Amino acid sequence: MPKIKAGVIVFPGTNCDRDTVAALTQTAGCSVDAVWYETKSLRQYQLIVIPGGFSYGDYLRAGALARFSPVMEALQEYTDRQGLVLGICNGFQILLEAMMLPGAMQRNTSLKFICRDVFVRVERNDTPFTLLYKRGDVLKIPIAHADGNYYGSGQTLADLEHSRQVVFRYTDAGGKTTGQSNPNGSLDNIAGLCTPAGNILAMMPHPERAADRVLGSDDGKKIFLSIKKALA
Amino acid sequence: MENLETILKELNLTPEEYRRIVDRTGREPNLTELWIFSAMWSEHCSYKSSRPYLRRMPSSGKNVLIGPGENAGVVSIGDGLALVFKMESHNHPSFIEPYNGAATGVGGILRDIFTMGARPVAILDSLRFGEPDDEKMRYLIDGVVAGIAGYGNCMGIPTVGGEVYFDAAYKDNILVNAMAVGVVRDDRIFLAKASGAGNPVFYVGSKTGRDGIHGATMASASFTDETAVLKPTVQVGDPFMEKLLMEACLELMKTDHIVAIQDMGAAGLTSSSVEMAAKGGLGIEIDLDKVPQREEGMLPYEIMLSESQERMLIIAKKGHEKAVEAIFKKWNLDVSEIGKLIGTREIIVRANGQLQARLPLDMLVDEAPVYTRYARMPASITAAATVNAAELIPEPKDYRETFLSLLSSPTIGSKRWAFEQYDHSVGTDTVIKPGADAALLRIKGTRKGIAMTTDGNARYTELAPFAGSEIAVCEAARNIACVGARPLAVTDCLNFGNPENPDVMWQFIESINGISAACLTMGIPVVSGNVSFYNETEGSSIYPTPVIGMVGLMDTLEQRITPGFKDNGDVIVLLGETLDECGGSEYLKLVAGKITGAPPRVSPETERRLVDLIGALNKARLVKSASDCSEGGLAVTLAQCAMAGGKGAKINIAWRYRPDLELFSESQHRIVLTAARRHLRRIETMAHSSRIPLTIIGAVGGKNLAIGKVFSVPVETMRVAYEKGL
Amino acid sequence: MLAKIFIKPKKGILDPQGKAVSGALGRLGFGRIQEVRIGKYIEIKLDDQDRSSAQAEVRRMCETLLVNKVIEDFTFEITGE
Amino acid sequence: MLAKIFIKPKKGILDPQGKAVSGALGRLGFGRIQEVRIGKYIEIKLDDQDRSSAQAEVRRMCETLLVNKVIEDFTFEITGE
Ligand SMILES: Nc1ncnc2c1ncn2[C@@H]1O[C@H](COP(=O)(O)OP(=O)(O)O)[C@@H](O)[C@H]1O
Ligand SMILES: [Mg+2]
Repeated sequence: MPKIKAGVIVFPGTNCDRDTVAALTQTAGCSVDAVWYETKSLRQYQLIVIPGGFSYGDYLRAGALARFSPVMEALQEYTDRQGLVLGICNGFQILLEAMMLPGAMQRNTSLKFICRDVFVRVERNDTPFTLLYKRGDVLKIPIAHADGNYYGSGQTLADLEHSRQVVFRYTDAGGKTTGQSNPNGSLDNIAGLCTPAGNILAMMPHPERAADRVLGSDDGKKIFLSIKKALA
Repeated sequence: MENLETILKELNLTPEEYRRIVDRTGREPNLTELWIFSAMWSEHCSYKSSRPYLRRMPSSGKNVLIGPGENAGVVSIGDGLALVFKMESHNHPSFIEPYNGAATGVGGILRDIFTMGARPVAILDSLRFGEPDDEKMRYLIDGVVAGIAGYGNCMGIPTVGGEVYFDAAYKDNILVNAMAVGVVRDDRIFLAKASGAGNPVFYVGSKTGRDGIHGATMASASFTDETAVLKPTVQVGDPFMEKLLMEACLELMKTDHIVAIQDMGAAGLTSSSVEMAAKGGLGIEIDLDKVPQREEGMLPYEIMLSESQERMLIIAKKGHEKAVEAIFKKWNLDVSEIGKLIGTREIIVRANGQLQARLPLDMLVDEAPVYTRYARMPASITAAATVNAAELIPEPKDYRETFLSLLSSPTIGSKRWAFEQYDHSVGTDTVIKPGADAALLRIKGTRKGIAMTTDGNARYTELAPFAGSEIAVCEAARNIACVGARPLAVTDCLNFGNPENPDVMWQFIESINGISAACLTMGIPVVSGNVSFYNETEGSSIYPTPVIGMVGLMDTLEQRITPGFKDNGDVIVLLGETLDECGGSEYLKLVAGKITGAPPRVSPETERRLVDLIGALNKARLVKSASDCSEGGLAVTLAQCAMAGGKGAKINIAWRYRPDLELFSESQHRIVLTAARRHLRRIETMAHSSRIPLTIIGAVGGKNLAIGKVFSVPVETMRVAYEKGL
Repeated sequence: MLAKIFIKPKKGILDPQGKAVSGALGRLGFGRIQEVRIGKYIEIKLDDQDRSSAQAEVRRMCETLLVNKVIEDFTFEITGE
Repeated sequence: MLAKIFIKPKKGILDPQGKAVSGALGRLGFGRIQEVRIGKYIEIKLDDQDRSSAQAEVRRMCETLLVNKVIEDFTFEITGE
């Protein structure tokens, strides 16, 4: 099977690019390029990942400044052709600012940066990113963010529900969505969203940090393996 | 010059120092020159009170590639790789503006690491606050922790460890020490030593503003009410800028375009240019008009002394200018050729087409004053040593309550409230996260692990600076050993009061002697460090607070040990001996509100045997969990192991002392380990031949930590107390 | 000229920071507070130009970059100095 | 009554956020920008009271909690509504 050609976008201030490249290479055997934010075409890739970090220092609002980079036009063109995009953490924030997904991120209700393992429940396994999971699987994956408190208007939330766009929800270890298990105040415990067509997945937890047992969990590994299977 | 006296006072130069300048140069210096002297001869840059003593610390060893004197120390870890690490203080700035003071402290220590060509892989923070019970202290605590998080998280470098102590001694002078560790290929290490007269000097990074103009002099002065006047100079950190600067520098250092590089830290452009040229036996000429400036109308001395953050000075090779510029432009950074190296050992500064300063470098560096300060043992030392701590402690009526309050005391309680604000998993290398005895990182591409910790219980150093400092080294080594690594090398940050005070000077010398003695005995070199004097307010000093940062190595990650209890039925063993030692303990403070008595006895030789023993047991795969005893003693360690493993234990101790004194004693050189029962005999034999006392104290199992008939507490109840937060 | 831009959380949206500050003010003994909302204040120094073109320009800045209309509202004014 | 508080970075103090936004606006083609400074905008709804006592109260709030006077300056106004 030929290697998947993946691109990991590097904005000024992105800082999970190397971690993401390593995880893609090691888990799914991808051939990965770090793609500079000034790149104008993404046609050669089967998968684009917008990794975590602090693009442009998170200044003004997380993701707000990255949105206007040249690569974002290329990304639009790439997704118009149904290319696969995975946005992680800052990647999620950028996709929201770029209005490729609805809603916005607010500051965590604790007003603090939070780095810890959380549990998320898989709500859908019919996306290219989750097909190796079972619905209802509970994954232990770390989060690390200050602005992960998802907000969408009542209408937006209803639409998301209607088009089954919620892919991950924060839960407790047993898979129950409780207030306590919601680390940041996200509405409806939303931790990950996809587009109605399912080709873009954005998530706050960091699967690349949960792709190797030695780091405490490899529950995120199947995201990369699912992509591999979907593209096979 | 008018008002010479006032100016000298403002610049923190003594009349004698001024006379020396005039005698040696044969003329009166102008104001710019005087500022340069003030910076270079400040305690912070010249180490004028400490230099002779620092040399006493052992700094060589077979793994040491670069010892003290460079931006950071470097030790080899094999596979063609080396660790670069150092610790530094940012105490005064953090008291004035906690968020930015702490943030720029992290920024500064990270620059020290990547300046040498290493990619930083970890940050640790060692903090001392006053008691967390008033608004002002809360504000400082919140700001400092958020500042460390703000900078490190944005840089994408995990903050994996550290410590936090609370004591009224730091009420008006908090301590913020940050340590950073980087990894570098051992044939790609960059130094701050200039070479090649005629080579161009580049300035890169942020523009220069009037930030922290008094920085180096401020770090060398005590707090008084006048400190308020210095306020407008606070530095604001820009971690985004530093991230770009780091990536650009690391990219540059893969090429062959430069000969030397140095970050602009304390005393900014002055110390970086002077030090680089002096190290190379050359001189330097700079034109301030070419320095990128953020504000208009800056005076030459302001540009020379500015401590704006996120700036580097680079000596490039002649002919490679375009290539250097191209890399920084790619990263959108200011880059400007501001001068060149010259063959004569002097610094020449021009601005507005005019000569502003011309001074011999030897004078600024090698001939900086050195003071042998008067030292005298404070009377309080002997007084405290004669106090019998046990007599101050009534036996608890309710052991369980006493134990739970100890577990929830701010100094012992979980530091989750801090370390969860730090991104400790970025980098995907953090194998043992904050919460264990030491942090452990993997090094991708190898099977190796590197362990790191910071330690320094200053109550002990306050009561007995020599022994207290030995304890700090021993505890650090023990923490490294408890995760399965062997100690490799030390960095330190020596936080003390005013060295012109003989009591403080005595504490300082004793402390250095203690560190030296322990490091010598244990064969652990000190490869970098930092001195922070003048930590006093209105004449009252902090505790003498030497902080030890230690790194360790393990050959394969499979050797890692964690503190949590593993399997029901495993036997719990105490290595080391418990004496009735509650002097300077957390327990004494809790029940009697006093910091007195003699600190626990310490023997680096015993520690060495203990550390070796753990290493040997681990190599023989006999250890299931390990954790050392420190603040709060055996009871607290057992609680931590139980909580970490989610398992209780049944403990039976044949009491030698009153149970509370034995449970909460802070005797040194002790480790609680668990093992499968069938390995007990081998463990006993090995401990015996290492001459380490061993006691079987119980077994893993149940939902409670049950200590004989003394108390029994559910693990979940302990967790609630321990995780209470501030 | 100088543009002063005032951004605040949209009505009806929970403002975690405002809520925290309101609580803190209460604890400090400030008793008469009904609500606190925290947003951004941005000053932009512009080259001098015709006021109505400046106005249009600043509005565009807000709508494209400075404000996230999902959660924020804004107003601005332009002063001579 | 409503207090509107405007907080901005002190003159001479680095404003990394303002700098980054100014760069971004430039890249977006907004050409006439000299400088951007970013601070906070706070609205506080207060119980009705005598204006001068409200004024004193809001100033105290700024000085004790809302403003970090080491690096920030502030102004405020109080309106009826
Ligand atoms: N300021 C801090 N930053 C990060 N981690 C911290 C901090 N303070 C404490 N920790 C972590 O909490 C754990 C317990 O710390 P401490 O009680 O000082 O350990 P020990 O007594 O074993 O030295 C350690 O893993 C330590 O690294
Ligand atoms: Mg320990």
